[in-house]
Amino acid sequence: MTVTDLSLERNGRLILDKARLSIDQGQITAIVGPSGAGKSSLIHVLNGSITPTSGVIHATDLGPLSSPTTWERMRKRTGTIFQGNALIGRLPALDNVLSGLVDTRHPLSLLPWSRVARARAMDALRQVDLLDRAFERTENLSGGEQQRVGIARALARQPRLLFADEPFSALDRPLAMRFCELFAASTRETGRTVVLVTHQLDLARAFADRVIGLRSGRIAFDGPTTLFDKEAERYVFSGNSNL
Amino acid sequence: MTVTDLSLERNGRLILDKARLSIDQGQITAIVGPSGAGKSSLIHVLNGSITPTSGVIHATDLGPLSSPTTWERMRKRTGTIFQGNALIGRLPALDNVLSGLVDTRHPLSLLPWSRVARARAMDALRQVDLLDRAFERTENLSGGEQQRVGIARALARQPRLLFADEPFSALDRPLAMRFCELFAASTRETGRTVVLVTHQLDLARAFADRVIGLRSGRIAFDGPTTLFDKEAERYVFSGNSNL
Amino acid sequence: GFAEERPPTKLIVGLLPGESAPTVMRLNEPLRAYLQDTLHIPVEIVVGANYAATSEALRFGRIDIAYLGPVTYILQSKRAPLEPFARPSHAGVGSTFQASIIVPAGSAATKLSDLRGGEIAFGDPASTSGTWVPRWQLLAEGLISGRDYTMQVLGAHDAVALAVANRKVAAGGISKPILLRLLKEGKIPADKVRVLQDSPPIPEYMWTFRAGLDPAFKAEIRNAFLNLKDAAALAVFRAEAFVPAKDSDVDDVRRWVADIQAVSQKTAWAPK
Amino acid sequence: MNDINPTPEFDVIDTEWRRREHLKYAFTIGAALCCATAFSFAGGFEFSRYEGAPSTVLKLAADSWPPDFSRWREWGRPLLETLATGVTGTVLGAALALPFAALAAQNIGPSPFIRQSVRIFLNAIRSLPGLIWGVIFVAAIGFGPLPGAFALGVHSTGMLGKLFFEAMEHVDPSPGAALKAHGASELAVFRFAVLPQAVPRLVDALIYRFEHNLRAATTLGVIGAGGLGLQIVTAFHLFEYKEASALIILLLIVVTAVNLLGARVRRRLLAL
Amino acid sequence: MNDINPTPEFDVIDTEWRRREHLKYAFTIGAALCCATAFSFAGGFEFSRYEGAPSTVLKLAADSWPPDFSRWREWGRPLLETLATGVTGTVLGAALALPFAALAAQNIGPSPFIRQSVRIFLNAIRSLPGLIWGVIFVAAIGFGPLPGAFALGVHSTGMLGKLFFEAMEHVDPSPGAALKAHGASELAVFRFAVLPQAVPRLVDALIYRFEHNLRAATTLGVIGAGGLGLQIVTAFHLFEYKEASALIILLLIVVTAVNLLGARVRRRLLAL
Ligand SMILES: Nc1ncnc2c1ncn2[C@@H]1O[C@H](COP(=O)(O)OP(=O)(O)OP(=O)(O)O)[C@@H](O)[C@H]1O
Ligand SMILES: Nc1ncnc2c1ncn2[C@@H]1O[C@H](COP(=O)(O)OP(=O)(O)OP(=O)(O)O)[C@@H](O)[C@H]1O
Ligand SMILES: [Mg+2]
Ligand SMILES: [Mg+2]
Repeated sequence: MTVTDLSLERNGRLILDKARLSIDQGQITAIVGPSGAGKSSLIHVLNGSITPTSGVIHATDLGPLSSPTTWERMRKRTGTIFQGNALIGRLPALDNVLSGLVDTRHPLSLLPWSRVARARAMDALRQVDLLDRAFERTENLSGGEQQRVGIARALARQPRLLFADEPFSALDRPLAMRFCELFAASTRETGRTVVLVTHQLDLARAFADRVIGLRSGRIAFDGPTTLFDKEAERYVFSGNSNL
Repeated sequence: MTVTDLSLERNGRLILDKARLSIDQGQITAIVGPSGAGKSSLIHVLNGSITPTSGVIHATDLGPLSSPTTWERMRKRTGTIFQGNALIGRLPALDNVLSGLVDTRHPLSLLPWSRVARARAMDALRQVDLLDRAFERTENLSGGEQQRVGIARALARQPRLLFADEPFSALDRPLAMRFCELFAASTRETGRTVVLVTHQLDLARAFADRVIGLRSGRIAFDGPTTLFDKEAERYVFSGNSNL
Repeated sequence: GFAEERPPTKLIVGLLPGESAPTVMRLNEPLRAYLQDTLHIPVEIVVGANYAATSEALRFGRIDIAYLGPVTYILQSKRAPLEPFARPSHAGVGSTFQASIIVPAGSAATKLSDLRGGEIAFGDPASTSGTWVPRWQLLAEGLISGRDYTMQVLGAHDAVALAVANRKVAAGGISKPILLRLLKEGKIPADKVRVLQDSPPIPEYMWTFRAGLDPAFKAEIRNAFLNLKDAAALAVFRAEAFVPAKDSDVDDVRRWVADIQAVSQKTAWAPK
Repeated sequence: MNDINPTPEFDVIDTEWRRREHLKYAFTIGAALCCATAFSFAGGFEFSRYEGAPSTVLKLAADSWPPDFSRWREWGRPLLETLATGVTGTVLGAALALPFAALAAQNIGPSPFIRQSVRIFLNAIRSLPGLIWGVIFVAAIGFGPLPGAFALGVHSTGMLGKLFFEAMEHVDPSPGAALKAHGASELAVFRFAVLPQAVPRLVDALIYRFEHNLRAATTLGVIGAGGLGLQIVTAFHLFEYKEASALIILLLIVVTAVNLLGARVRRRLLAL
Repeated sequence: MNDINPTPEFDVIDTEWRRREHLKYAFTIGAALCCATAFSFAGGFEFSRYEGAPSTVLKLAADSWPPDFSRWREWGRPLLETLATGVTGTVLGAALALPFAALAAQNIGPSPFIRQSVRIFLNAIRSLPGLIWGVIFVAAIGFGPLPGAFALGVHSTGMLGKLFFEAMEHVDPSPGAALKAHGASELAVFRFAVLPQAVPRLVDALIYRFEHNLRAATTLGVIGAGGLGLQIVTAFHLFEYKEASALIILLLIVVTAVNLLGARVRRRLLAL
């Protein structure tokens, strides 16, 4: 996946400024940067939630993502963990996870979810240790538990490309480690591509193959993790983007 | 502030189980524990948002918080940073910060916010680097920016007792450090008491005077930070509380 | 307690519309101008399409005089000391009008008793010619609502005419002047409905004082109406003149209402 | 507070803050003036009109007391008719309103053109008063609860359509965006993200409208749709206030029961 | 999927899942049966009734075409009256509804007893049909737009009270909890957390009700409250369908304008 000259403006603010980056298949790419740098916006552009003001996104085997059909094929294979979770609070956790599989059924079908979908959703909930809370209203779960429901929704899709926007921000360290290892295993075993936005630089250093540093909407660093040293870090995080 | 035999049940789940702890004035107390352990619930009980099923909360100079009047006096001096922010998305950031000062004005007054309140709110926004976004709709801000608005709302109160529930989960490391230092300075200079819930154990170790470890609603560790070693950490986080 | 005895500074006249309200006001402009000239005080006409509103406004003194149908007057005069003082008199028939029971043109009915077992449509439940008189006509032939026919209350004369013309009911009760107007204006095709039976003459609507008006002022108003010669003002009421009216003028109607009530305690509306 | 060091930036923000505050006050005052103008045009400031108003209301209330339940046996069927009319009308309305609302909501509708057309269409069917829908359906399919149900159904489509699309527009967009990013079609976003979030409000609107329709039978009863409404209007037109108040209490009980039942259904079934 | 190893726990959850699914289906079927019963009781399955219905509707539509705007000069004042009545009624209703709603909402009201009492009170004033409120106010303060405005105001209080408290109950509780933890009183939570969140929906309800009130003048026109409503109903009763359709188009334009204006006010001023 390569992106050229991506710019994004929202409400008159320039949020991404001619970003140019590429994401390697079967690898973990970490996106880091100060708060408000535009990381979430970049993820939203990459997964097709927001149309950029300018710039082209090129998928390795689909070519430029310009038409609705190429986007549709792209979306089929991606899963996203959203910052802020984007869950429906009044629905049970299981239903929120199932909703990640919505592209597998006809939107008007009155049949219940298929066995396969149910099994996948339950398996995803099991992976995030929440199988016993499957029928709890999502809004009754703790912050970290809700985040894990969001993770489960993306995992249930068994995506070839996984976008994860601060997926561990509300999780304790052992859990975060476990998920990082899970991601790493899936890249190794199934060739999954993972794009991980995180403020936990040690995790990024430990698990990512490549680091992209964003600063005020511009790419401030792009290279293999080994090159992302203290100095690069200081450069990316120097000065708050808002000031 | 001391708490004895605090139990909390919600929707038939036992969430806090006879917790007994004390919080020292003028110190930073870190509360740590696995996701779903009951940390946020504890904060909600301590700041009076939830009435516990049983147990007594005792404030150092107010005595047992049993009557509405003692609670009211207690609340006057506390500020809370909520996990999940609890902001009103459609209001400007500044209004959300001002709402932290709502106990300083009559609820039916048609007058605008006082100069003092405005100055305090702006100062708080400045402290979180968001003064230039004062009139942005809060829902248009990035995850970390929203979290900082939540921090500013609590800071604007200049509270003697500050509850902070994962206040840095969406912030980058330098910002988190800055806030930790800010908290530490305020405890030193104004004798502020800080109760910090966090998953970032290194921050807890670096800044907290005391660590309380929660595990499945029970106190699994309570002692000075120096005693919270790797083994204590392993004990608190051993096994997910849900399984 | 309307013991107010001083002459009012303004006369408010209440009317029910046979046309749209501004039309009623425009048509009655000659009457209003005449009253204003004669009484030397401002006169205002208000139009309410609802019997209850107009007569309650009269009862509580929000209007000074109103043009009330016999049944409305009978019901309201039980609760407030109203005083009728004038009613229109028509060429040939005097101070009366008629109701009709109409059937669809193709109906096999030739007399009222043929309507037994059918659905019959009526107008407003408080209407003299749209409900009470036709019901009495049927009663006179031994037909009792709820037992011998089903009452359909449609709320307005035009709805009754339309329902009959469209064969939605076996028959309908309607004010004869309104039926004639609808036919004349082609609103209801003349070949769609047939009059089965006209009612006996019904005492005309009455101009009625509210309670508590100053007697001298009442006399002035009464005289103004009785001396009205203005053709344009009278034409609206299809009248030659206004003649004096008194409470006993509607005794016939009182008897009819009582007859209906006597048999209909169980089977239909029975005012107490 | 002496502990705050104002920076020059503070002044800029404070000025902007005051500008916004002034704008709000100006808007409030402007709106208040509009309202006062309307009120004065309606004659609300002619205080002499209020003289005697409280005593009139008290008198009318006294006339309605105690409620007269003596004819309760005859209310069973009208009550059932009202319920049947209300349920049918509401269900028809809701069933039609749901797809229209989906087309009209900003966050799901397929195109601005379709959205605006559907909104105007909904406005148009709302603009025809329920009474006129009633007359149309009576003309088309005859009397009884059915035309009433259809009239309510059509009118409810317009109303519920609006309430529904507003409820849909107010949902949190992020779960829908998440589904979309996962390849869900517009329709799937509607069904699996918008609808589940909107459902509590849709049920609120539905119960609200059901209640409204039960009471709307009051208006429709008059045009031949029957039900409790006809009873109330008839009692009222014949000045049988004691009986009217009894009927209204019955209606109140039904409405309250519907609300309680609705609240229970919401709690029980939607919590699943 | 062959990549999933079911654990015994899966079966437990799957069973529970199926139980819940069955419950939903059962509820849906039960509700559908209820509706079908009501529909059949209303006579909706007597298909013979629909014969000729389309042609009747078409005939009526044809009769209403083209709309006849020839009397537009006379509509200026009724239109103004309608607007004045609608604005006044809505504002009165909203001003009264707001405090009642605050008392009735589950998440702010002071006590369950007060909450339930206020709800029953709101139900009660809704249960009196608008028409009857109209008659009461005509009796109390005479004819004209003012009684109409008051009747709408009282009725709107009941309606808006319900819509308002529902909107208030649906807000996100967390900002309110935050204020409360910071020592805010119930009242302050209401003003600074509930109200700001509910405002877009309150405005929706207000516009909805304003629109409703503009049209409700149709009903109230009948009791002499004037306005466009009386024009429409009388035109309709006089079979002047072409004029009625012109008036309805006028009303549609006004209603659409109100909605557009409302949407703009919402976007502009509430975005501040
Ligand atoms: N209203 C509720 N009903 C039922 N269970 C609840 C409710 N609120 C919280 N819980 C449960 O109580 C437990 C503790 O929740 P709490 O939010 O205190 O956890 P936490 O320690 O803050 O976790 P995290 O680190 O994930 O935020 C969780 O398992 C949660 O699911
Ligand atoms: N709809 C919007 N209108 C205006 N500004 C926006 C909007 N959405 C985002 N922004 C701004 O764009 C910038 C980047 O936002 P984004 O959410 O991408 O940041 P981020 O890097 O994810 O930050 P964080 O680490 O805090 O989540 C922020 O300054 C934010 O305020
Ligand atoms: Mg972000
Ligand atoms: Mg928590």
